[in-house]
Amino acid sequence: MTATTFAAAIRDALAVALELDPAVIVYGLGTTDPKGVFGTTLDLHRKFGEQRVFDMPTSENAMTGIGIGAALGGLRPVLTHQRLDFALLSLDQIVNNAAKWRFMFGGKRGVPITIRMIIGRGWGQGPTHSQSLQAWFAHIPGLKVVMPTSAEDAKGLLLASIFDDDPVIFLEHRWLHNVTGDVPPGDYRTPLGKARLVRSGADVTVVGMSLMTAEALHAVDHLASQQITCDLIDLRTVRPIDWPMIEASVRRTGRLLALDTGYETGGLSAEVVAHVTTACWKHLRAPPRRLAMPDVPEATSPALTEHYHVRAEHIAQVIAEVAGRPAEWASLAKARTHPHDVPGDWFKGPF
Amino acid sequence: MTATTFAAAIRDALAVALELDPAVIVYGLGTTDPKGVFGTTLDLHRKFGEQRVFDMPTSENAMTGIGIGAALGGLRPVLTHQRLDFALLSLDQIVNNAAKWRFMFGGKRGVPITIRMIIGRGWGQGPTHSQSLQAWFAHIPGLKVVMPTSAEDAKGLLLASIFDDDPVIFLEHRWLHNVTGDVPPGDYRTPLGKARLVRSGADVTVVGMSLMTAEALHAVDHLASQQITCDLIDLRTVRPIDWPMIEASVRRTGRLLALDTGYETGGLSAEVVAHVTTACWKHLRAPPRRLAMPDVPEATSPALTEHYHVRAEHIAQVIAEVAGRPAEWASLAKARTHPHDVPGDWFKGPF
Amino acid sequence: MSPDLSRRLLREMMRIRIVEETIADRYAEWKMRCPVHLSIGQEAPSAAAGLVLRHSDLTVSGHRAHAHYLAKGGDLPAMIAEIYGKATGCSGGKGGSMHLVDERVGFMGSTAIVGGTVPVGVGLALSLQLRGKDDVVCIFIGDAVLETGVFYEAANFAVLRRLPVLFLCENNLYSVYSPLSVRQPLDRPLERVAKGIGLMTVSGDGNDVRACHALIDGAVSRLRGGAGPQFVELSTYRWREHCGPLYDNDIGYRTVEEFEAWRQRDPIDLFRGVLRQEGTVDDAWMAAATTALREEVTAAFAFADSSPVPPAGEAFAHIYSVEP
Amino acid sequence: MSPDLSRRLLREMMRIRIVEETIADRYAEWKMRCPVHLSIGQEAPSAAAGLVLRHSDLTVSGHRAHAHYLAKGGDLPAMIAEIYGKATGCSGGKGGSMHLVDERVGFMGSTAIVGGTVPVGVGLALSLQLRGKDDVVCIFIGDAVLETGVFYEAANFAVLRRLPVLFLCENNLYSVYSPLSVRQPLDRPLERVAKGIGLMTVSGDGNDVRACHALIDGAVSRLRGGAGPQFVELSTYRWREHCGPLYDNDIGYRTVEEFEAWRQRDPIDLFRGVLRQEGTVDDAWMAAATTALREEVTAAFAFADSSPVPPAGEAFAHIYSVEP
Ligand SMILES: Cc1ncc(C[n+]2csc(CCOP(=O)(O)OP(=O)(O)O)c2C)c(N)n1
Ligand SMILES: Cc1ncc(C[n+]2csc(CCOP(=O)(O)OP(=O)(O)O)c2C)c(N)n1
Ligand SMILES: [Mg+2]
Ligand SMILES: [Mg+2]
Repeated sequence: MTATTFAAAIRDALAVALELDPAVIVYGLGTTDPKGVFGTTLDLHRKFGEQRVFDMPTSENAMTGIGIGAALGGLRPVLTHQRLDFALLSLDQIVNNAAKWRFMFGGKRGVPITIRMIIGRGWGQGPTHSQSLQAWFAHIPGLKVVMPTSAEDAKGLLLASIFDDDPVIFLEHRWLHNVTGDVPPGDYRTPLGKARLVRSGADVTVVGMSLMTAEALHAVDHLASQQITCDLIDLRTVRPIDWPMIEASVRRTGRLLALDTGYETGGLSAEVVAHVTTACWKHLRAPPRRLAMPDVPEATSPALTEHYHVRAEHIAQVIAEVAGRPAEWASLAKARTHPHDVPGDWFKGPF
Repeated sequence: MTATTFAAAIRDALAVALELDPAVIVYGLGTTDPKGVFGTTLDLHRKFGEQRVFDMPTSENAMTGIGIGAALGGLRPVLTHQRLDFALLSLDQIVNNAAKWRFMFGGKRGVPITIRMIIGRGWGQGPTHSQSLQAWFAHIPGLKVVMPTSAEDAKGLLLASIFDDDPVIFLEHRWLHNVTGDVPPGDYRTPLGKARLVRSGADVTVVGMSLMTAEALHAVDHLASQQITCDLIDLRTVRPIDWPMIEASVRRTGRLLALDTGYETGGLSAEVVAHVTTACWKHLRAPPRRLAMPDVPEATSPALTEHYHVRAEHIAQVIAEVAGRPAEWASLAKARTHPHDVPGDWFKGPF
Repeated sequence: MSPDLSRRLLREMMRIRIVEETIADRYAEWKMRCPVHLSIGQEAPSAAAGLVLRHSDLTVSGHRAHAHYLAKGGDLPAMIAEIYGKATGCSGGKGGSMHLVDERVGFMGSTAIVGGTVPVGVGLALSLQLRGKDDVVCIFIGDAVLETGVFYEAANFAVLRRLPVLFLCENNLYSVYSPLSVRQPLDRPLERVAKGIGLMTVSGDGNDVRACHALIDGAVSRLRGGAGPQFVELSTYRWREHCGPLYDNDIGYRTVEEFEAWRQRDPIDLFRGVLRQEGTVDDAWMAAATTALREEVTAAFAFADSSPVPPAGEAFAHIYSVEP
Repeated sequence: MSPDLSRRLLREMMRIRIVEETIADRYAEWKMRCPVHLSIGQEAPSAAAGLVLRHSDLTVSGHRAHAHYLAKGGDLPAMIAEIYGKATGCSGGKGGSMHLVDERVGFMGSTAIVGGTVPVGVGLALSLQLRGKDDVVCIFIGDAVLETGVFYEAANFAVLRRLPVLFLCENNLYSVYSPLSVRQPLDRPLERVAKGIGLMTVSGDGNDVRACHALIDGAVSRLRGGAGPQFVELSTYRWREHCGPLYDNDIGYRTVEEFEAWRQRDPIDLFRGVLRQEGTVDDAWMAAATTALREEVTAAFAFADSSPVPPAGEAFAHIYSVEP
């Protein structure tokens, strides 16, 4: 075990995969450049060669199809987009080819491609560099969608994704790249489809993913000291969703808060609320709630993002409402020392 | 009033718009060809000229951006895709430009484009010609999403969409093109965002759109004769959704069934259930249910679509379950005379 | 060209023609309940490509793929069964006419989104290159594919990496009912655009199967020699409607004269004439070949017709590698 | 070229340089909290285009748009305020450096998805053509845009319809830290690809502002004469890091020698030298111009810095024409 950052854990997973299996290739804009996609691919081409680790033209659509073709040819491609937003150009290939190939050819062959997409936020990322559209991918049969929160999961889930025989959309939140954790060395895999119980408690089931789990953790721990205790479930994969864990929790707590880093309307939190309502009707003791991004794009000006994102204090407030108990949450906001538009003091722009 | 088909009503709306406003242009693959997009654009170029009504290259992405630019230049473009599936190539333009332009430039100018997409089904349309991805569009701030059911609404909503100052995704179900109804002549508009109460009843609120409303109507009428009565709400626009009408209905009935022509997981029916659960908690007397496409693509073989789609009999069955009352529904299936993979005897392939 | 190769070319075209005409004839039985895009009239490029390519070479295609599939060695009964939506279909009934596959002969898949398999083919070529194989990938495209952005993106990458890809373009002048004139500037030949993006290009008469063979053979030889991606444009013509079994010269998007001019240049008639004159085939050979092919096709349809439909549960299978 | 035009070209380049350098200098105050892509070193194409185009001509651009915006006549204080995220910004603080707009001078918008405004510009040209105007659209693109499919799709349509579009390509050899060699075949000049798709093309030295002006002026004249869409490729070089205020020649994606060679060919120095020699400008003119520009820029920053931030509610406004 070594304490590493989330970004280093990603790089570690890629290196392990490249080492383990000559079929693995890693590519995407900037993969071999001196920044190495926020450090996540840094210098991998030096070790594994420019044939297997390479940069690409700004051709997101074709390069996705090329990855699909390479996968059909026996490779295990890992494609990275520095922002999810750029991948909108490649949805035809993702949905009409990668997701459906196995089905439409009667199970003859699947497409074991992993597509990393980084979700931006803050520091003026603005409307075209900050979208969190996991709901889109999670709506598509044939895709798996992964959203790790911890450095450990970043590695374990990425290795599981790469060696999974289905196409996986792997969403990394830029604000998590610098979180640290103990990450097991070597070929460490975390199964897809299993959520993680981050905290256990009695009053409310809180379901989150990615950065929302990280924010929720502050809220849940803060409320625990006020005798409101929660099950905090980190989804890890948003397709498939680990319903058994969520249902078991709600059957105990009778209360649900579903979080999402994406837009509220038609988002994943709607799926969680809808599923749980139908499946756990008898056990619900209060209306389930969701807390997600407002239904507007992220603006660029820091003045306009200050009251835009969901943070620990908002989560604490809604948990208390769901629990039907008074609580203090304002101090959570005050405890933050760095400006609201950066993930921490380590971040100094420009992107 | 004249009894016309849905397809003719669309053509009528386009002709009225072209007549009313020289800024309107109508284009898309096949717009000027002898089939005229299932008759919906037939011969419009002869009357309004090939400058305003035109065919295009197979360049869905650019042609969407070109429509956006034309809209910024003062035109009101109507772009048609013969299948929604082809529009997946243009999502970058739809989401990153059309939907966000007004927001990201501080309200300076919106993009009054209307994008018609036809949803295919049956007769071996198969996995790449049958997708019903309204949930994707409805998830995006800045877009409006329209799904008419009747010929009258097809005209009224299309005219409202064309003259709306925001980008509108207008989804036509291929199986509705031949339904007929009385359609008012001239400049007839139906406001966006207002649902339609198709039937009123006491036991269950049934929310549908497009072909699902048409199927539900059979189910609702069938059950009415068995003393189970429903509010049947036709959403008409799935973004924005007419929550006041739905909430008022559920407050009366206490029971909800949300239908969807799209995949269940992460679909619109999840949004309807989630919203209603939170908003009408006190009034709900039974767990809300959804009935949507299964989470798999549509296969090509008719043998594989026979038990795939949601039809009147399935809806009737679930309504009865939600109402907690016994009912007969099997006769609904038996009453159908044409094969399951065509909308009616008028349809003989090939597409 | 050897007599043997000549006869195989003719036979392959005849085979495609008979298969497609049988589909057309029997479509009105309404047992083939899916869109079909026939290649009648434009059999030469497929036949030629099929005889140039090896089984270990890979191929992808689009909506109009029957001829490509057959020429590459695809399983005829499995294709007909697929169009019939049967369990014995090459895609298990899931894909239909527009989604064919036969990996055993390198036919890696055809799909229905125009341009959609172009990058897939390039990716297959990347996998061949990385694995050090000297096989090539043939990507069948129509004239409309040169309007899709993905073609340029994929071709650029193929050129950049000198991938073993042949873009084989059947220019039949139409996309559905849209003539080239509403889609591409008429004074800009397709070949010139392909050359612009950096492909080595040739073009020729797509109804002259020997010319097709020579052009494709040259391109594939250059590919195996490492010359980088190739583009071959072959001019040809679809006889029937874009989608479906009928003729549609009456509806007005093209003239009867144009159609008749092309039908005069039937690739099969033309080549049969040449081979007769050369003495490579005679009436007896023709009769025997026709009979054998008809028998094969009849058997394939009988197989398809009598095959079982897939069990209903198959509709929900094959979404993931491990069903949840 | 008239002395007046020469001086205006020089002045426009100096103005862009001073604005961009001031942004760079003041970025470390952390008040401009958004990505910025500076055009220092590549001012000539913008300055030239700005003086060829009329206010009623339309322009769109991408992520590196400050110079385009300024040259087209965009409002300097509003641009700086936008980068500061202020209510007085040209996009009300919503867009930041990557999303600029000033419709009064025909700057219709710049956005941050590479290639994203290319079809938008073509669509604007379609609207001009349909309305019978003789204005033109200038679409600023970088070298990477020739890798995007949407460029080819949009250019094909522009050629098909003979739309009044100028594709103005600043080839600065890099996309972020990626040299052309990993993105495009080096033996295939950008201009050749553009010609392949059917554009009329010229190319030249993007650090020689007079050459830029002549090439752009020629292309725009041809456009107004109805010759159909034009492509102008200008070779130039970005001095600072791809995104942000610093130099980054130390990190290894390009050599210091390459950078120095280009800096020797500073477009402003070069042209100032020429004009001095011609006697078109002298020290006094230079000093006066520099002072005036610095004052203008200082005022713009003061305006931006002292402007109010947008009210919090603005974050949720402008989604629809009528707020729900
Ligand atoms: C992206 C996309 N747009 C539109 C269509 C509808 N469509 C089906 S076949 C076809 C014609 C393609 O023409 P071409 O490539 O020349 O092939 P041909 O049919 O002539 O063989 C079109 C436009 C589609 N399948 N995919
Ligand atoms: C579709 C898309 N892919 C990737 C990016 C990331 N990106 C931002 S700027 C840029 C470089 C573009 O290079 P070029 O067009 O040459 O312009 P330059 O930065 O050199 O001015 C890239 C790849 C993006 N913004 N959009
Ligand atoms: Mg064609
Ligand atoms: Mg560049």
